[in-house]
Amino acid sequence: MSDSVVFTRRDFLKLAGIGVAAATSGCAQPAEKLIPYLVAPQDILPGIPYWYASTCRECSAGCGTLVKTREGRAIKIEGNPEHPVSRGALCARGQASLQGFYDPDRVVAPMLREGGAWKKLTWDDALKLASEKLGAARTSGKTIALITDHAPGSFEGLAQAWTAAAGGTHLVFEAFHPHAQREANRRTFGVAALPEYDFEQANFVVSFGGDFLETWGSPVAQARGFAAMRARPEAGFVAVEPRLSLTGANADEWVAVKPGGEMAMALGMVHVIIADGLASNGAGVADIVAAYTPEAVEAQTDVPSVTITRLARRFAQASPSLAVPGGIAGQSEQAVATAAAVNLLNWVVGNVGQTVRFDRAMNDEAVSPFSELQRLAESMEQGNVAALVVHGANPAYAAPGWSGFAAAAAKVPFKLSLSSVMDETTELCDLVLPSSHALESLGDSEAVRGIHSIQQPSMQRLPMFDTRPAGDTLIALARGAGFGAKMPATWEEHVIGNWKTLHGRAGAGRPWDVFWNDVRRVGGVWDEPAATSVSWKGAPTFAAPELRGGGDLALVLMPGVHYDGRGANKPWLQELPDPTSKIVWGSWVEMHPQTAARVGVQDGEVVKVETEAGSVELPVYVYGGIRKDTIAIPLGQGHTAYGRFAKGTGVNALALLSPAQDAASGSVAYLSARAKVTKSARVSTVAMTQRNKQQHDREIAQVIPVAALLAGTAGAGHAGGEHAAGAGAEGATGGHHAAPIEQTRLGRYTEPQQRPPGWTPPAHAVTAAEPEMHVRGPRQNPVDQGSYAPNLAKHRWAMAIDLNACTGCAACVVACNAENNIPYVGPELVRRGREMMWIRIERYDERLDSAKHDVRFVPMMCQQCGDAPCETVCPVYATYHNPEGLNAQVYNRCVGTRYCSNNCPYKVRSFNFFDYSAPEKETFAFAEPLNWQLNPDVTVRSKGVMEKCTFCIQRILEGKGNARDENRPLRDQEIQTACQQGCPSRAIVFGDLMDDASQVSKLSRGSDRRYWVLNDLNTKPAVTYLKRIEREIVT
Amino acid sequence: MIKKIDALVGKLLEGPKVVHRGVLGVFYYVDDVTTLVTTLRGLGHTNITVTSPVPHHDVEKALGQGPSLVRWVTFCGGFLGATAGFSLCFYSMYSWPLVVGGKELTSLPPFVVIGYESMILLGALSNLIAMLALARLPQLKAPAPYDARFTEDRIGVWVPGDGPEAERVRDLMRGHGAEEVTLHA
Amino acid sequence: MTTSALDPHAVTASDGHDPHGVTDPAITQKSLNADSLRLISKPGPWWWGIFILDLTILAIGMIAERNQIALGIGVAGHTRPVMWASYVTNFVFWVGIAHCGTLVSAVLFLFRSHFRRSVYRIAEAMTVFGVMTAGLFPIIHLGRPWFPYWLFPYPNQRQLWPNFRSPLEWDVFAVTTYMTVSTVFFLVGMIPDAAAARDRAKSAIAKAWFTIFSMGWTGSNVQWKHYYTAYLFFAALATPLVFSVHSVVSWDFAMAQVPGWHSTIFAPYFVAGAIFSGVAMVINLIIPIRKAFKLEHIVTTDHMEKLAKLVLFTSTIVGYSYLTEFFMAWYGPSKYERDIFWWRATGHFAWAFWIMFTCNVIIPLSLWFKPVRRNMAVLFVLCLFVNVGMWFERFVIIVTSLAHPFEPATWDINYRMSWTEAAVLAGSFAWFLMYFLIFIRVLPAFSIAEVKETLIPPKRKAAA
Amino acid sequence: MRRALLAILVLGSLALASTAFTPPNYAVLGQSKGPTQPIKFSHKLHTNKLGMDCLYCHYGAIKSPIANIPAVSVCMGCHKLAVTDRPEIQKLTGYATRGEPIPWVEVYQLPQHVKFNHKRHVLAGVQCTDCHGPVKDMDVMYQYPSMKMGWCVSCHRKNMNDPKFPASMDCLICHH
Repeated sequence: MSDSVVFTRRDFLKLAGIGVAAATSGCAQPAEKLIPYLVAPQDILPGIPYWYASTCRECSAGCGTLVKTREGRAIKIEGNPEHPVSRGALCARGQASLQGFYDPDRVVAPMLREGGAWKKLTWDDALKLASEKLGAARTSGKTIALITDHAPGSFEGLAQAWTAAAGGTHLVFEAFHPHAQREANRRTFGVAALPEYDFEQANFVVSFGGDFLETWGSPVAQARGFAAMRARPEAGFVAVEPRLSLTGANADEWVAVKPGGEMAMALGMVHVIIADGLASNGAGVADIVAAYTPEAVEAQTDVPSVTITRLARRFAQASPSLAVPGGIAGQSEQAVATAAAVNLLNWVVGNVGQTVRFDRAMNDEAVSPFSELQRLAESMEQGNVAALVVHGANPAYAAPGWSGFAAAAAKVPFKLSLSSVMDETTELCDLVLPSSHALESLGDSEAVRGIHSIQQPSMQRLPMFDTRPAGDTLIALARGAGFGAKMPATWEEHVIGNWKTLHGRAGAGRPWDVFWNDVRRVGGVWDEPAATSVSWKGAPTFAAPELRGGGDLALVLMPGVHYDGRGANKPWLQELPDPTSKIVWGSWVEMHPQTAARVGVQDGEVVKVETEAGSVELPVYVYGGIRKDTIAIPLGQGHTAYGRFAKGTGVNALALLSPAQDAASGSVAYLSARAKVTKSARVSTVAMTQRNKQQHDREIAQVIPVAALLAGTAGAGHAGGEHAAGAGAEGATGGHHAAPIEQTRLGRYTEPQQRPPGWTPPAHAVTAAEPEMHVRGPRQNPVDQGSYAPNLAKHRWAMAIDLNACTGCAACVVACNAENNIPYVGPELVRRGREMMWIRIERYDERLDSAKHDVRFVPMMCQQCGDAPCETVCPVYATYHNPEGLNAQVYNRCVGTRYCSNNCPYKVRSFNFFDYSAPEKETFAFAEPLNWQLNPDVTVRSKGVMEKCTFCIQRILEGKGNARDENRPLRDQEIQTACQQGCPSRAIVFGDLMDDASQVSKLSRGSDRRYWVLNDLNTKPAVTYLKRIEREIVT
Repeated sequence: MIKKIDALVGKLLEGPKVVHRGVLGVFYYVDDVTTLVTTLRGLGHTNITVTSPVPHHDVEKALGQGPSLVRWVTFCGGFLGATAGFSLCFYSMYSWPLVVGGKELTSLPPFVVIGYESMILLGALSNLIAMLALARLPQLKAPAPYDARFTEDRIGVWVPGDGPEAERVRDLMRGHGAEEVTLHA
Repeated sequence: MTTSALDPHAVTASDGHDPHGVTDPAITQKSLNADSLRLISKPGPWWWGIFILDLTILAIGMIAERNQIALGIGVAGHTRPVMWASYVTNFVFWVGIAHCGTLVSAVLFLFRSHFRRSVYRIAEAMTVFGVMTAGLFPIIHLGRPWFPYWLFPYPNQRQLWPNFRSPLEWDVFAVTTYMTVSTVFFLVGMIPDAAAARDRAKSAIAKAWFTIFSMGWTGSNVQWKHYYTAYLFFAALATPLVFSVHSVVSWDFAMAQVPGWHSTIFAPYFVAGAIFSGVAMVINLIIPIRKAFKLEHIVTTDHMEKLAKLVLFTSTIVGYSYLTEFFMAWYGPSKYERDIFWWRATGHFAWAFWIMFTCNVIIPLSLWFKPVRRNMAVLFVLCLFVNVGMWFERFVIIVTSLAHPFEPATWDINYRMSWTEAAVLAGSFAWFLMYFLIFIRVLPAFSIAEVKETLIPPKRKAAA
Repeated sequence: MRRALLAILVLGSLALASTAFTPPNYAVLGQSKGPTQPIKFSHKLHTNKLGMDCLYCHYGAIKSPIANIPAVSVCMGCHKLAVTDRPEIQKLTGYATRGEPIPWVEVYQLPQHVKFNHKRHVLAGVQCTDCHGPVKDMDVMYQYPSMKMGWCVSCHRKNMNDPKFPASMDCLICHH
């Protein structure tokens, strides 16, 4: 194995010394001691992981995190189980923020632009220069503008104070902030806030384009609530959107509404509810929706009137229900009206106050609508801005080109960036004073009102980047420029001052020291929510949005894992397959098969997409889950700067937007253009991890109809999978009857193999359609330990994955990447089928027709088979079965015959085709300082060896060791694999099958929904899947 | 240069002179040799060496050769090989038991392949060794006078001995159609 | 020695003459020596030209391989489902080629098919060089080719042993045994002929060279006795070996549960395929040699026709196996199996499948016609097709089966051969041919002693 | 006969040679040399003469997988007062005042693919000297065991059936 990648010895000594040295000699920079989660500071030792409570800064949701450090390096970010937003889980973007911290393309030191090139400066010189310029700007009679990202908490307070003192303006730029909903809430309920949506309580959810499992709102909390709701068999979910998103793929029914028709659809539902007398709050709103009869709505939206009626009735009956307003993809020029229509729908059935609650509203007052950025751009254009300071935000990329921001910025005499990366906006600037990353500096966050969350520096500042916290830089600038009189002395003092204020309010009698330690240990303080009740104030004018341009296809721009572009320089996210297309490292355009046929392109071929504003060329992904009159392009790619991974990868679809915005809220209308598509001559370079999305009756992903589940046909006496028994197989299964359901169901149930009466399966018939009894008799208890002595092991590790809870979000994939040192390989190698990820989310598009879609997700990792085909064939025992039931892989013994991968039915083994761990090689995947993230408990694999999921053996060993130290048996759920830990919807359960009381035992043995993938191969997998519950939305 | 090396190699191949005592007859016809050998054996000569380009059964019969010992060695080698192959498998299982694919630790069917191949390998090697040892190969110096024609189309018969006995043999050979008879004394 | 069932000379006419052997009365024992040893002479410009071209190709292959070792096996075209491709194809191909030699020398020896005598040395040389080429590929295809010795059972400080249940471990045993036994067999068979060459050597260096190979052979009755017994046992050991080795190679696939591999027909199917390709290769090698060195009277057209019949025979076995596989896929219960065979004939790699089918089944059907069998030019081209077809057979079995596994999510990530693989494949042919070119110039490429046996032994009675 | 004798001689000397080339599992005291350290710290002096416990400085060995190298502050705990006049101690004071970690040279190096856990071994009753050898007699620290896999395995094998702390023979224990 390669040793060079991990650390040089000197680095190790430096880091190993940190914990102790920092505590004793005082030479380390932060005067604050590091307070690990649940550990007293004097115990800091190399070799032991310490956890620091912090807050995620990747979107506005403000999830509480725990940062795992080893030898002074942050090596993993997980959700903080005590934090009310994340409750222990974290999404893919949050987990990948670590790579933002260890981004090799961060700015190394203050930089000054001289001519066309950047020149390094010392901090003193740079601060002096910037102060002079700001001082001059302040006295010039013109304004100073400060643009920051949304950092609710102390930083926003400091920024406001700074601009007030400087006499400038402070603009908080968040490209994807849902201003329209905020504005709609103000108009309809009189509260300018974004409420908390309680999915868990809802019995029926209709989402009007809201991608609440991906980017919209607070995805982790919403996914958790959604999974809890979906655990109830009767709770339904309908997605109303022109293009089937990941969120929509999880719905029971997809209503392929015409782009922009969500508003009409919502109003049509209100109409039906009132007309049917099902409204609980119907007073005074009937006339608003009078025109929206189901028939009229059908004409506007292409949604059959019966569907509207059916959904409306169900929505009213299934109280409390929940209607979710739209995300970025549906944000049209009538965004406020659309959101207001959804509000009305929630209001009339009485959901407001129940599933829509304003007591835990988002703390987003400071966020400026896009119109303000435009105003600033105008002001800059007119020469009224003497200096521009940017921190965290990247408007030059994330704002549509028509805002004119970039061009206007050229007219500002002095532009200063406090960004830590060379993004598009920073490239426009004259001077960069790089800020420290959230993981290396103190801060706090109150993303949700009343949830005060601390952001601790979990490690020392990275030595290769000479950075300072943005707060300190702002204070130093203010002092230097002569307006710092009212500023706090240091950033730290400012933050602690704020917390002292909070201590007065929420200290609960604890002395300050105790309170402060508690805060840092737990991650913050959470106020009790104050009950807020709202009432209907009135509706805006409802008008259908228009699309511009001469094309024949509506253009949908959808946000993805790169969010507003900030994720694009993180290889984990670049190489994370898109949940829909499974494309990595690039952009694509989704197109209905018929549209593609009309344009004359096939999957993967390149097209030119043209609008009034511009054109882009990108490969086609032929996707049945989109309307024929619509195309969709993901956002967040196509950077012209930012770093080696982002630059030049994909296209920036914002270039396709012509000036259009929602006048009521001042938001960008992302859904506003029509496009024309023509075939391009360019050769495609699309890299996709899963090309075939059909199961071909292989029953990889299975569903169970809710009726079958409720009828309890899956009797306790029978092993799982018996629904599959064809009607004719009854004789052999001992009079087991499941036939009535099978005739009408999808997948395994709708297409039973037709067998003549009296047919009994031959003994050698081993297709998945046969009940497992025929394969090997009643399933043996997987506790058996193979050929090892019966008492050799005390555990039998296993996993249960609930496909009913799994949303396909891929947070587990990033968690696994981080935990297990999995390298990225880049687009060229993905194209050649060499991706290294240990988990893949398989997506099967069983059916993509509107209303009857059936998309199934299966997280596929090593199944740790009891009778593993891979083991037998290894000539050197590099893979074998350990007594605890793990399918072991010994990397240093592997010679690389790759036979195991050939023989693995699940194809979950990845092979190191190149040297990803040798710094001198082109394929090196851990460019300094990305290698700082490597988990020292996991071997970094070298060229030519096979690797795969080990159920996080390092965590198992650690857990067993801890139990042994405390001289007690292992507790269930004490050991969690990385994927389980990160899963927002808690779909993955890991545990010990020899512990009968463990969750995994109960699920793998007792669940009516259990099945094993490719069970007919008799591999005896340790991973039990639970079938997704398949529901039908009926009134 | 090459010539010098050639000469040197030639000298090396030549080796020291060995003195043989006996009679060498060169024959063309096989039946001549057969009758000669029969006659010689009748006269009590048992140490007859017949050198020929191809083996001749008639001559072999006349010489009264029994079956070769090689087969026993080969059998022992093969038996040993099979035993060794199986033992290796069992020993490795015993020394560090590792379960693969849910199979029994001592899974016989796969070990058959190992035992079988080992049997053939050791059988073939012992066969080779036995053949070389019994045929006294490799040898640098022939135990009897040798003529290059013996690999072409002539048959040589060598009868060791000296004195009058040798002369009698020489005459006998001449009488049996020898093309050429040399007396080495 | 009494005539027994083991007597290799049992099938001879009453006059001791082998009716299937060389019948040309102009051939004498003396002329045979001269004709056979004519090959061992100073090579001419043709030989040098071919040899240098060969070395150039070999050098390209070695550079490609060096590059692969330095950068990683990723320079070959493998993908996640298709973890084995051209290298394992080459391995099986060369092992197959290697099988023919032992078949001709051992199996036909036991069957008293004495037409083998004129061609068996070439076939055996092909075996040895073929297995030397084949033996490279398991190492070339490793992810870490610097650790191949871990597959060998030797006592080490780590106290680790290889996994004797792995078909790859069986390969180690089978292929090394095969390499050893076939090499020994080859060298032992050469002893009397090397002695003949030694006795005709013009220089002392040449004499020393042949002395090494002849081991001081004189041809005494004692030597012949042990030699022939040992030879018989070599043949008796090599015959089951040759079947076991290719069976073991086939089990590399058949023991896996990959659809398209997991089949009981594989062992006989592979053995037949190996003989098929091996005999075709022998024909391809002998036709130019007998032409270039004017040996048509020793390796007669009759001999060639018999080889051609062997090609036809094995072609029908192979064709039958193809059809059986499809039949079983259709008839059997496994939908995976059905899918893969349908995909094999119609999917992404259908072109490879149809090349295979045409070359191995359809084209050899023309061998039913005697004129085709006896026309050397036609036979040569036909055997080239067979070799191409047999390479593609292994390619089809390996690559198509892997490209269409159980897990549909991994489908359509298809293998594409890279330049490195092409260079290594070409290099393997050059490697094989290099040994062969040298061999025919330095060692007796045609058996002298055994062919001599087929001549009527000179008897005074007959002469009179 | 002569040939047989010769063969026996050759084989015998080969066998002898092979034992000569097989590395022993343990170094021989006095024959091994440790690396030159930035400060001439003597384990012999501290453990033998002063009778200090290993865990006093390497307190991580019982709490953590890594037996820590003591921080400068730990050294300075005594050497603020003790023998401050020696040149080697002054070197130490220099590091302490500059706030620099001492660049000790690693003596025991494990490859990256082996994960050794000190805590588990110490808690199972394995003595420091069992692996690190007679540290009490080492002026300069050197690598005592061969640190090859066979060395680890033979001890694990011996303690496989220990009633209280059975040593695992599972590959995954060290290789993951």
